[in-house]
Amino acid sequence: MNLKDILSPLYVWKRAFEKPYSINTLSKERPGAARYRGFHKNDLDKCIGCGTCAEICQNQSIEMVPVHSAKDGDSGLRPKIDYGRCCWCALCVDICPSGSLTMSNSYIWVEEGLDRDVQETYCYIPGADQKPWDSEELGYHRPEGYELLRLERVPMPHLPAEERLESFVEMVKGYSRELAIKEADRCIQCGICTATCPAHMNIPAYIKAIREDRIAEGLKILYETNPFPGVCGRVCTRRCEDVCALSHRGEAISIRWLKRYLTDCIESKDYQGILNSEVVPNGKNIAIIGSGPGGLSAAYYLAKLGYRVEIFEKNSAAGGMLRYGIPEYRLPYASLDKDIDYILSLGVQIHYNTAVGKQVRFDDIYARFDAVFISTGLFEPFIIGIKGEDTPGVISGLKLLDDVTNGREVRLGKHVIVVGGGNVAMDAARTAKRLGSEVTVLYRRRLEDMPADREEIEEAQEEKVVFCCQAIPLEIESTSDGRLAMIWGKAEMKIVEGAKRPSPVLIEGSSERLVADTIIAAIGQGMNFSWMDGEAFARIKFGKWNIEADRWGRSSDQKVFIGGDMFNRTADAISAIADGHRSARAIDKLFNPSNE
Amino acid sequence: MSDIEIKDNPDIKSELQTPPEPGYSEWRKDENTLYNDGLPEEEKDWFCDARPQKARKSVQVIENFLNWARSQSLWILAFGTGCGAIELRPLVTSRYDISRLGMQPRPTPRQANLIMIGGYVSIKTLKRIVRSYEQMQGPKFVVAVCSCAINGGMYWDSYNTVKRIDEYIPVDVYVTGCMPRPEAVLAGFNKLKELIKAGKAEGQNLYIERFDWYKENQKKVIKDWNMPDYNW
Amino acid sequence: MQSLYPPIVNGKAVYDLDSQKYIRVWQGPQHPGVTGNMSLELDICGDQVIKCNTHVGYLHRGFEKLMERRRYINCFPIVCRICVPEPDTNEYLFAAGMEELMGVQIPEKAMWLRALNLELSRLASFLMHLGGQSGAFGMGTVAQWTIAYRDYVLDLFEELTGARIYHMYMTPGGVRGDIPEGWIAHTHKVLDGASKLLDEIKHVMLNNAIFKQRAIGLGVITPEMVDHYGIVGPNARCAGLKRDVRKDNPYLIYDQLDFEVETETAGDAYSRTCIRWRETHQSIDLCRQILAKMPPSGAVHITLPNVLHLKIPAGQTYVRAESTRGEYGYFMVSDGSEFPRKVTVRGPSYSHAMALLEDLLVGVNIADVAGLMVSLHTYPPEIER
Amino acid sequence: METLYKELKQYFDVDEFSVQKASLAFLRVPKSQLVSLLTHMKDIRGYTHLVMVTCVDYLEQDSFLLTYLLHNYSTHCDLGIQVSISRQNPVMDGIHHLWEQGRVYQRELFEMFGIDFPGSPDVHEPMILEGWQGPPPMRRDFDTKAYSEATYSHRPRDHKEPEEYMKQQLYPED
Amino acid sequence: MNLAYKIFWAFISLGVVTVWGLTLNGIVHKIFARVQGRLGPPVWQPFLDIIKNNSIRTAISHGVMFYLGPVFRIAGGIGTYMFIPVLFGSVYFSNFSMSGDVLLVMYFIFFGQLGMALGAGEGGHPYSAIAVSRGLAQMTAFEVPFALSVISLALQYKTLSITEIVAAQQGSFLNWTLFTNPLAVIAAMIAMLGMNMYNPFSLVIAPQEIPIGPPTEYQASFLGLLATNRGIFGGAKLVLFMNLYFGGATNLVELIVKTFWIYMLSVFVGAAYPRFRTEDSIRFFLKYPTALGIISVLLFSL
Repeated sequence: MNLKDILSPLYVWKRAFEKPYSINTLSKERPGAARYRGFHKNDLDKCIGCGTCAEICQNQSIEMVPVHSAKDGDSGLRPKIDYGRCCWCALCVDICPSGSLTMSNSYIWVEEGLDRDVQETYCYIPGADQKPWDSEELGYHRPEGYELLRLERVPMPHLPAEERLESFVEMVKGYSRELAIKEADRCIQCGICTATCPAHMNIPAYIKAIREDRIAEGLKILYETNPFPGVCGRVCTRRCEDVCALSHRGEAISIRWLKRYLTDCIESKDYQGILNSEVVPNGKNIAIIGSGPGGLSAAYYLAKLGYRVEIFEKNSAAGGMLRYGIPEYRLPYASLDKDIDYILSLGVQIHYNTAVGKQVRFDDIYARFDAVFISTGLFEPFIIGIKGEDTPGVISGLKLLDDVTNGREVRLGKHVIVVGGGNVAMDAARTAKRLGSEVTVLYRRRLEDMPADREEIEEAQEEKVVFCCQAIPLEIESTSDGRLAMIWGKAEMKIVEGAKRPSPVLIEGSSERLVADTIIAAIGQGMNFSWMDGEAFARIKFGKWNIEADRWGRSSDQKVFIGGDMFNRTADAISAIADGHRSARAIDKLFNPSNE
Repeated sequence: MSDIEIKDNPDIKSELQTPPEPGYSEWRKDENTLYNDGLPEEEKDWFCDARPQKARKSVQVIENFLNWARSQSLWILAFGTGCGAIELRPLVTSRYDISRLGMQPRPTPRQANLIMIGGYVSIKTLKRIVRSYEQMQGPKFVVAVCSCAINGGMYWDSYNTVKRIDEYIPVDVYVTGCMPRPEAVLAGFNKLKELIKAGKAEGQNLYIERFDWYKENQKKVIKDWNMPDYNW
Repeated sequence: MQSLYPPIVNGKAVYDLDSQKYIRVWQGPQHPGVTGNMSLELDICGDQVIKCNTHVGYLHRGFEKLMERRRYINCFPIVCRICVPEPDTNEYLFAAGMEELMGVQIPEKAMWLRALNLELSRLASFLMHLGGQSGAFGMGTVAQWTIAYRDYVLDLFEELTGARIYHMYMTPGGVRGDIPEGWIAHTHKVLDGASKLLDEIKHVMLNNAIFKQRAIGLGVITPEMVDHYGIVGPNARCAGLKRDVRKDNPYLIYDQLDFEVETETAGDAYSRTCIRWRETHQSIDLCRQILAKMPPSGAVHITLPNVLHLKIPAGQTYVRAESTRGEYGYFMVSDGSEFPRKVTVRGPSYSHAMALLEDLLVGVNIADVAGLMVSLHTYPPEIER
Repeated sequence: METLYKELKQYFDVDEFSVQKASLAFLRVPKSQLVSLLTHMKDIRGYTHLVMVTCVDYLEQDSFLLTYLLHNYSTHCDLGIQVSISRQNPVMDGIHHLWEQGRVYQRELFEMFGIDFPGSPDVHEPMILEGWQGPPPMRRDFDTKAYSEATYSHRPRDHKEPEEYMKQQLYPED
Repeated sequence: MNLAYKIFWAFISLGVVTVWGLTLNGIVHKIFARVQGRLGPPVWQPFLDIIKNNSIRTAISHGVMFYLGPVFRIAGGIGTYMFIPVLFGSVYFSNFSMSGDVLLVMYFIFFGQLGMALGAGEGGHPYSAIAVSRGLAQMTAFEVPFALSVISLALQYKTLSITEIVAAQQGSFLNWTLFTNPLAVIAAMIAMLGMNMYNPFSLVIAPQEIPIGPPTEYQASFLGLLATNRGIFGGAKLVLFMNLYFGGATNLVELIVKTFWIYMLSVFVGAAYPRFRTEDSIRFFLKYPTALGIISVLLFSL
């Protein structure tokens, strides 16, 4: 104990004359730091209710509760946060696929506990329940670039544009096992896509199967709702990918390619073993008119239920639009046949070259079978409705595709004009391109309004198809050298009251001229009612443009069901498949009302 | 935080106002005697077996004054029951300095009025909390901070922590957060002061009113009940 | 003093505890003299402790069990709760173990930021300890200063990570975000202030006659005891052993930093305080070095495969880091599934507060129990987890 | 580390040697040789620091895998010595005479896994749990979530899976 | 002045000193807080604490002695005070001072502590028992230099009456005992550090070692009594020291100023040091201050 040690501690008194550490928090609290992880905020409009936040929360502090009614791409659920569980780790903010969930820097929430049960205390739905921190700007947001999810798609190997123009070889190569697993790994299993898919395929389940490398199980899941997985894996309009939770901030999961990967992994001879479809005949006969995706899908499910199915097909091969409307470079016939063959292997009988109304009367069918499923599709091309459309050299897109499929020789000439902006127009344009022509696409609206798949438009651009938008065809005339001249006018986009999208209006006096060898009209297709006559049809009620039917495809005659493009308005393969499946169940319900 | 509104739940209120029916469990002899079941026979004489009685209030005017005094001089039991205790240290030291509010930590439960439940409560700690709480002299107050005390927090699936502390002792004020910042705890204390001044913080009497219910809950989770039923 | 020398049976002193010569007192769990929520069962004779049993488990939450049923990403928020006053070591080690088993490398800047975070948390923890040490001997003044000052370090954390106590900053794959604007200047200010505070502490605590009188010779750890009891960190260094994980098994970027392992020879509570005081200075210095040497820009994290179903290849590993109390380790076993098979946390307090404290306390005046216990720098939550 | 393994191989039945990184290796030893190997490592090989003792429950193989991690302060290397014991009769020799903190580890292992260490001081005293009546909680067949739900009350939870909810809302019949 | 009148004024002055003692406590807390870098509780906090403690609804008693402990304590405090003349020359603030009252006062200082010890022992808490033994040991130790210092004063002023001691110091501040008998003052002031139970002699009530010490079991109005006594006894002690060593006071302002600075000595030391262990503090008291006391006694007896 020396004197220095005794005196030195008195140094503490220095502090008495300095500024105290104390802060004045008693009257006003100090705001949290700019990054402070305080109470949650949720942008209800951005949120899609995918439930990923609830999935990653290790405390089960987030529950998804209904706030809106569900719609496509939005489950209508919103996270409700229980601050009796939350640990403010902000993993939910980090992972939020839509980026709607953030945190404020507010941190004070005090409740009295005696005279109320805390059952509901500290639970609230951010965004829906008003809280003082809703307008708080600061607080934790996911740092730029910090992702718990992979937002970039695993790129799909493609044939380069030059190479694919040379033949009709399938341009998409398909995922390898590693790539598929990597892509499947991106999925967050929210299941938003399932609702959007017309067939309600259990997409998360089969993606999970891919991820865990359980291929056979994946195939089983596919066939539960879709007997055309190989086809859909290639040409599906994949509305599921439009609503994919990941698409909000990044690229959607390649659901279509993953489906394709599953079917490509398994050879057709193994299908029987994996799917193990034992059929117990129940003695009922069903007729199906048209062997498109709708008809065959109905046939598959009916056959699985034990019905004896007969299909009447006017062409010489099954597949309908899949075969005759989609060019081979997108959907190789081998893949189509793989799916169709499996369906037919279940004992489905098919009458080729048998057009109802010509080779066989509908009334006979109606009498012979216990139920009839009509899915003839739309195969009457719309006409443009301008002068000179009947000039030789003006053909429809469908005819071109049909001819190419049937191997008929097609002469298009050096320059081709395609009118239209849908998928058929793209198919026609790209087919023409492969046949060696220079192609110009004329479309009434803007490029971004085109109903064709974005991907198809991009690929067409890669293949050097020229797009000429806001062009309204006015007239077709023959030129002196035997070619065709398309007169068209420039359009401007005007927003019309009540319309969903702006409509093109011709700019008066504008007139351009484009010379081509062939003009392909691909502006849509309609139904052909010409074969629908006879007693049976007299009993069926027709609507404005179609046979009237409920959402199960049941017409006013309880024996007659319809489906496919002629029934739904989306006119794509997956809807037709869904119709087939749905009607198959409706038919089954007709005979086994208890089977629910 | 008066701007946060919580819907009143009439069912719960009525349930709280009517004390639960005294369903005499096997550990109680009669209405006024505690059985002290957990104790060995020879120790039973050492502990009081009288049921705790509801404390009487004085005349309202005096009571208001006393409540004001109580709210101005809250002594916290220095019992760090969980994570939350780590924020008690900044609070009682220079930065936040709750001595300005007349609060100070007190090392013995006898002299403390306020016990702060700092988050999760393991079974072993719950036993000590019950003992400490019962040793405190009324009116006594409980502030539960952290989400774990409200609904189990991140230990919702742990085998060793209770999930809702209000089933074991009456809680006057909750503060959520994990960890709540000291300011949030401070806000909780201020809220408690308001409640005390308004005469609403009667957790002591609530505990006695619902004594059987609390004991039942406590004994359900404290498997080795080797203490008297009421720790005077 | 006959009673102090009881008969010895099987190498252990046997006290007749019913002989009315002894009192059994409990310190804790509700007691300001114990470090956190644990308790000491002391048998005392007069003022002297003759037997001590430490009781832990008041904070047991079963982390190792909970982690078995949580996905890897979901373990990350709970590991920091294992040690409340210094959570970052847990975060780092869990992330490091995961990264090692997965075989991924994190970006360089992330390593620097992690090291910075670890050093800052060491600084905060040391400040709290120094205050606790003086408080345990009854000098509340220093405790008030350091804990208030620790709050400034926590402010830094809040600005950097978004939380005061549980930062959850070192995610598997890197760190969550880069340094915000103005943070470095703020940090330098706080570090300067901390140096100044440490100098004041030296005047009033380390040079304090009564502090010295009580701490010198209290709870001596000899070099022989170190391995026998599994003593690590400053407690081992105070016995003269140069053991520091940051030097011995350098992790992150510690091999690029310039520092010396602090040692003392006396092994008593005073030398432990001195060592910690010097290591606090060292932490401040290391923080400054890191801020100076850190690459100004660069990626701070990598994107892992989808964390919702992240699987880690089967394997086992042990990773360690130097916390304020010494070697902190994580033993991780993965069986290739989405959930860890087993994560064992080796907290340095485990051996310090249990085996060592029980033996060191024998013969100590009851008034010094708190001081001795604090000088071992134990944090109960990492004992029972 | 390989040389060390080769040398140890001459005296002990060690196998399943695996190197995790330059400073860390694991090896397996039969139950009977564990204590002598640990003594050997401690006294002769300089592995003086017992880092930790832990147990992994391999329910599928009906065994406990005990890991004794030793550290050598001169080479800064770790060696994990692992021993597999039967789950049915989990008894193990204690190491409390080698390292003082061994008894604490053994108490914990007894409490959390039910592994007995005859002769270890206070090994049967409850250490962490108090009044615990269930099975040793760290065993894999003990389900903590189920226990927690049965023992404690939770707020009721009304969580809806988006997929299910959308199905109910949008296409309930399908 | 008749006795009734005297009693009346004694209680008036008791009230004044209690209020002053408690206010001084509040001020000291404030000063401590400033040293610790904070703002500290309000000055009136001790009053609030007393009101709060007395408004506690339940009070656990551990028997008659337990109950009597605080009563003895406050009786000791009042007793101490009653025999100290507060203001020199004042008719009203002179209490019951008489010849030889120094001895009476010293007896009362002891009395309260002993009563407290008995009561606290009855509490049954081991901490109380341990703290009581420590407290009594330490008290005995600091009473030695204090007694020696008082003896030295008695020798110096040849009287045992406080009033006379004060009277002897009037005139100039150089007449204060502080300057006439510095050794005794130093010894007594060190003893006062122990008496006030501030660091480094606060082990008896140290929360870190033994929570709160003897009053571990005391709560509610018992604690209120003890806290009130802190005001009375603290005030009485300061007045006594002022009278004995610093020339007393002739008016209230002087009293307030002097007692404040006397108290500040404890604060000045208390903020800077940790606590002594009991045996260390006993050793300390029996070493330096006792030596000083003996020397001063010897100086004046020779």
